[in-house]
Amino acid sequence: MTDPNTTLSHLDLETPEKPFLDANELVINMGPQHPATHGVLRVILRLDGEKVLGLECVIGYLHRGVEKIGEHRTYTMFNPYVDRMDYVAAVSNGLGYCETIEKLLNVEAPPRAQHVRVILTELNRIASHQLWLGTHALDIGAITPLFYTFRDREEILKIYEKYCGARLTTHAFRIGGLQYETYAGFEQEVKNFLTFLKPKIDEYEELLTTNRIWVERTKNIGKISAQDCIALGVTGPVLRASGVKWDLRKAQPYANYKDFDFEIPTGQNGDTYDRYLVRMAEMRQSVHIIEQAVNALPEGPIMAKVPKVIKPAAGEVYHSIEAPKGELGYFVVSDGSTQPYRVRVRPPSFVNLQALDVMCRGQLVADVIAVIGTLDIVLGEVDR
Amino acid sequence: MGAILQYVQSYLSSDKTPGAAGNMFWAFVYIMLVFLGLSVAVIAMNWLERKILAHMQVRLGPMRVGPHGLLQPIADAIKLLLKEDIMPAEADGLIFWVAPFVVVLAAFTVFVVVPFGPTHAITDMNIGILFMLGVSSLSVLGIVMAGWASNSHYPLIGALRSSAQMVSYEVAMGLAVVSAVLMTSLNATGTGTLSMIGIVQAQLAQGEWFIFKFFPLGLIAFFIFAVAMVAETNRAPFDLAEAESELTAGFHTEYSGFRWSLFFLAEYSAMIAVSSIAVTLWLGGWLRPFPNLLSGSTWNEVFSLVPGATFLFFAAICFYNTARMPKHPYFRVQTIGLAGFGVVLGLIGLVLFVPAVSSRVQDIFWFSAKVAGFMYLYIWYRGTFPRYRFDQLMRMGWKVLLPMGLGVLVLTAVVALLQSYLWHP
Amino acid sequence: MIAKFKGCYGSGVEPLTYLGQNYMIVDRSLIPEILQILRNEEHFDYCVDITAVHYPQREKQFDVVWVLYSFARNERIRVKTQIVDGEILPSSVPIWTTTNWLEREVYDMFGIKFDGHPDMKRILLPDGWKGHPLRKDYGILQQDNEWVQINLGIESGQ
Amino acid sequence: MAPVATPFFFYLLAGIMLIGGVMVITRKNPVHSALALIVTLLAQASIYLMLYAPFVAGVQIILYAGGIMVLFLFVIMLVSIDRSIRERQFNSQWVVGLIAATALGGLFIAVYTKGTSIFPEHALPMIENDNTQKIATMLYGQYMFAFEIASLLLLVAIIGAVVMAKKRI
Repeated sequence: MTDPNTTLSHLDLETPEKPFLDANELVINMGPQHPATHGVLRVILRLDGEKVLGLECVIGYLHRGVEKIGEHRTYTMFNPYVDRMDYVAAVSNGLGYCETIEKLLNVEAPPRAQHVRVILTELNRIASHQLWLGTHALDIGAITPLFYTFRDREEILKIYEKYCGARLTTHAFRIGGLQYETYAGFEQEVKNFLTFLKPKIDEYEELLTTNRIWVERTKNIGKISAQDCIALGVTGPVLRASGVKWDLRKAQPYANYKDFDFEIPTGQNGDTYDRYLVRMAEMRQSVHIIEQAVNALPEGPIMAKVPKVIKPAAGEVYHSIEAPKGELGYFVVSDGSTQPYRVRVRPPSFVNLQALDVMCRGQLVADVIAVIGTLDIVLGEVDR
Repeated sequence: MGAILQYVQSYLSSDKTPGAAGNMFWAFVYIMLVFLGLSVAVIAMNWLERKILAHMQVRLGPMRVGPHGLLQPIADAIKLLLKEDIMPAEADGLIFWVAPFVVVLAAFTVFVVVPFGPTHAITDMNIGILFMLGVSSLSVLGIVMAGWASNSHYPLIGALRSSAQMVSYEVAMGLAVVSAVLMTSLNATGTGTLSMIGIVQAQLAQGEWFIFKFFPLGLIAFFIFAVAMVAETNRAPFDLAEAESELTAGFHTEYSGFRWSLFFLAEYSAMIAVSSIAVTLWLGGWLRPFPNLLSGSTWNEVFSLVPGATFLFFAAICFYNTARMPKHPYFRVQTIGLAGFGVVLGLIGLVLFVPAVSSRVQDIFWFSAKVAGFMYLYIWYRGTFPRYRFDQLMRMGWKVLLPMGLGVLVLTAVVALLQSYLWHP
Repeated sequence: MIAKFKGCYGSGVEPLTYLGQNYMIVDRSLIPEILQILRNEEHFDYCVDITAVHYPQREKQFDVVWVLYSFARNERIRVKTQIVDGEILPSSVPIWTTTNWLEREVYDMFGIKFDGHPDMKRILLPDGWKGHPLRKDYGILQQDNEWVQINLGIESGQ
Repeated sequence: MAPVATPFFFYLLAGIMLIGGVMVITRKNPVHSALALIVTLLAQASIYLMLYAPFVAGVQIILYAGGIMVLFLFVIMLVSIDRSIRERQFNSQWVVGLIAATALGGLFIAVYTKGTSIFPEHALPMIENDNTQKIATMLYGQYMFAFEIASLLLLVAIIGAVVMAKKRI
């Protein structure tokens, strides 16, 4: 894929280009309280006029020590905590954690549970992308899409609420399968939602895709090449928009994604506009996946045979899933007791955020906002 | 006593503006009327913007204060006046204090020459349009002062952006204006005018709004002005100076309470001011639609009914919504309030049907209606467009609008010359 | 690949598999070389994660783990090494740029320093913080009370 | 149109101009100086209005107060203010300044005492209404050549500025 002998010297992160006049260099502190940093991200910008010479992210304002908490809770007790990391894609976090522990226990969830998991996770991907779209457009100055996407996201949250009683931090899955059987009319409601959503996605695209200002604001902004993406460990839609056709759902299928037919949308330029298009296409693909899953929802048990007290054998496992933001990995070390010896979360937002500096060099201040938006970071996950 | 009464009455039958007639009393009355009308318009704009924007964005907007949030602007005003007035410790006190007043002064002074009707202007200046452009450009000073005096990065960048933007778009705007002014010289004497009233009268005399003149030249000039005026007032999609997601609030980040509300007031009255320029120059000012196509006393009668009918229509909307109000004791006050508002609107409408009133208010109505159309456009832009980036904005101003303006100006001059030589030798 | 490593380095590299996941335990002294080879010759061009595990009872207290992925082979591998407390590892920023923040996080949480890292400082915790919270001897309620008192002006963060 | 309280407004505006002018040279903060200059220019524009020269007044406001001064402020604001405050504002050229000021004052007094006979007793009656048109006829008729020369000069200046700025980029 990449030439292994290429050194990445052009990604020299520490020496910014020399400013035109030293006296003109302006240091601006953006955040942690700023309307466009999506939470408590603090960015220190070094500017020459409005041109960005370099920037440094200061993170950790939302650090809660999730990994430390994990070491002091049992496997089951830690499950709700992972929802609090990427709180806009809580279901994906839960899926990743449950699958990792299942792997450690060497069990597999029954097919019906897998299907429901896929449905809920893909719904969550749509919800996450909708939230991203609304806030990203808001950052670029289009205030209306925000309300459209929130209106439609509400329907997803309603399905969650009916299924498990919670809307945001759902704790929808259990280690070994599901706790709850789907409610009566679940399938019909999901189908109704899909027919409701399809024209809505067209509506978002109508608002933005060919809007001249939108195109001018996003085309060739925050460009990043596939090579840089890989060197920086950037995953998810950002990587795909740079032209790398890589999605863990296809590359290393988990749950039962291999049963479904879907495409991996990719871009070519790796700019903000391509990332927008990729995410829009991903929403359509998710709709497609859910359609297949809900039409082929098998009957059967929803819970695998998992002991009441979970005590995996000593050993360690790394498992990752394709969260809406990129590769979400869990590295769990067991010492044979009821509590994990070490839980490591590999957060996609944290690693993707590292690319901000590369993507913003030489752009204008307004583009920094656009790029922060297009990276789709959630500070709860960056800081954990 | 009698002399004073005569002084007051002497103006009533005059066909001049109070300024031109040199009548201090009526000039003062007009100033008060314009000031009050403008304040009411800004308050109404506040409510309308929130409601219209809300409905564009599938939400309801203010609903709690008064029926359908009708009293929301008043609640806002009270809130702003009662808010603590904060001045940053490191700010430059005097300039920080003066800046909002400069902006408001510039925005309001402009209305001295706005012609709401052939006699309904405070005064008619020989250089009316020049005066408007000049004074409205002074508000840049206030913005720059506010940004600098706050002694903070975001306001400074916001101020630099907005002043650069206003200075550059003024050029394109000026060219568009000049091409409209050129059209006023197409008469027997060959002399044009810069007077606002004169420009509208020229359109009346030529029997054509300047937007349709030398089609499509007038239209292009109007388009240039329409774009430049949005940029000039720092509104979406050119609202970089107060780009919320980038610069928190731009030049007025550090302002609060009353001073902040002055900026707000100035922004909206500047919007109304530039819209009035556009209406005056291209859309026939106070002239009713189709004055020469649908002429004759019958049509005059029909059009004189429109102001009253409009208000009755609004009253009908109010009554319809009163009927739709939930029948619950909790909503009783709101229902009564809405009905009362409808009654007030209806009464205004009925008063406007009185011929003596309607003949005097006609001009003002048509002028305001046209300006209101522009106000709606402003809200519509805000609801649909993302924000331009600064360099793109500048590129558009200098590389698109300026050459276009120059071209239109030259072409207008050429066509006008040809016309006067070929068809009227 | 495994055979090749075994042939080159003998007992320094111990390839293992657990639950179908490959990993290898590499001697500390071979780490820079092995990582370089994995990147350049074996096409593991994507460093997924770096983390550490603390075993206070052992003499070599820390396991440091590199999770690597190869796009070309669609394969994941973990490289593991054991180091004693205070030992400095070579930074892999020249190999994978992404490890910049990951190594900073390992330093922040465990106090393991990386030599040659361009900006070795804390990332999630404040710069002046004392202690490394993911070590086993750091209590879950423990805080740098001094830092809290000085910087936040409150007695305790609890 | 009958002028109202003309002497009062004249002295008011003249006073503002003088105070503004003094502030321009005495303020240590360059931004304050620039703002004082703007006040002076605006008062000057008002005096033009009183002289029935509305066009000149309008142009004064648009060009000087609006355009040039904003650019001026721009430059000043980007300069570090602290440094310029610390610098001594009245440098050692006061001797030259004094001589120039004395000479200029002498000239004014000489003109005022000897030249009163040249000026008319009262301001010439002018009609306000066609002032702008008159300026246009003058500029494009009698002084066409001078006007065109001036505009050509400005064009040269603009191109020169662009070329010089372009080199640095």
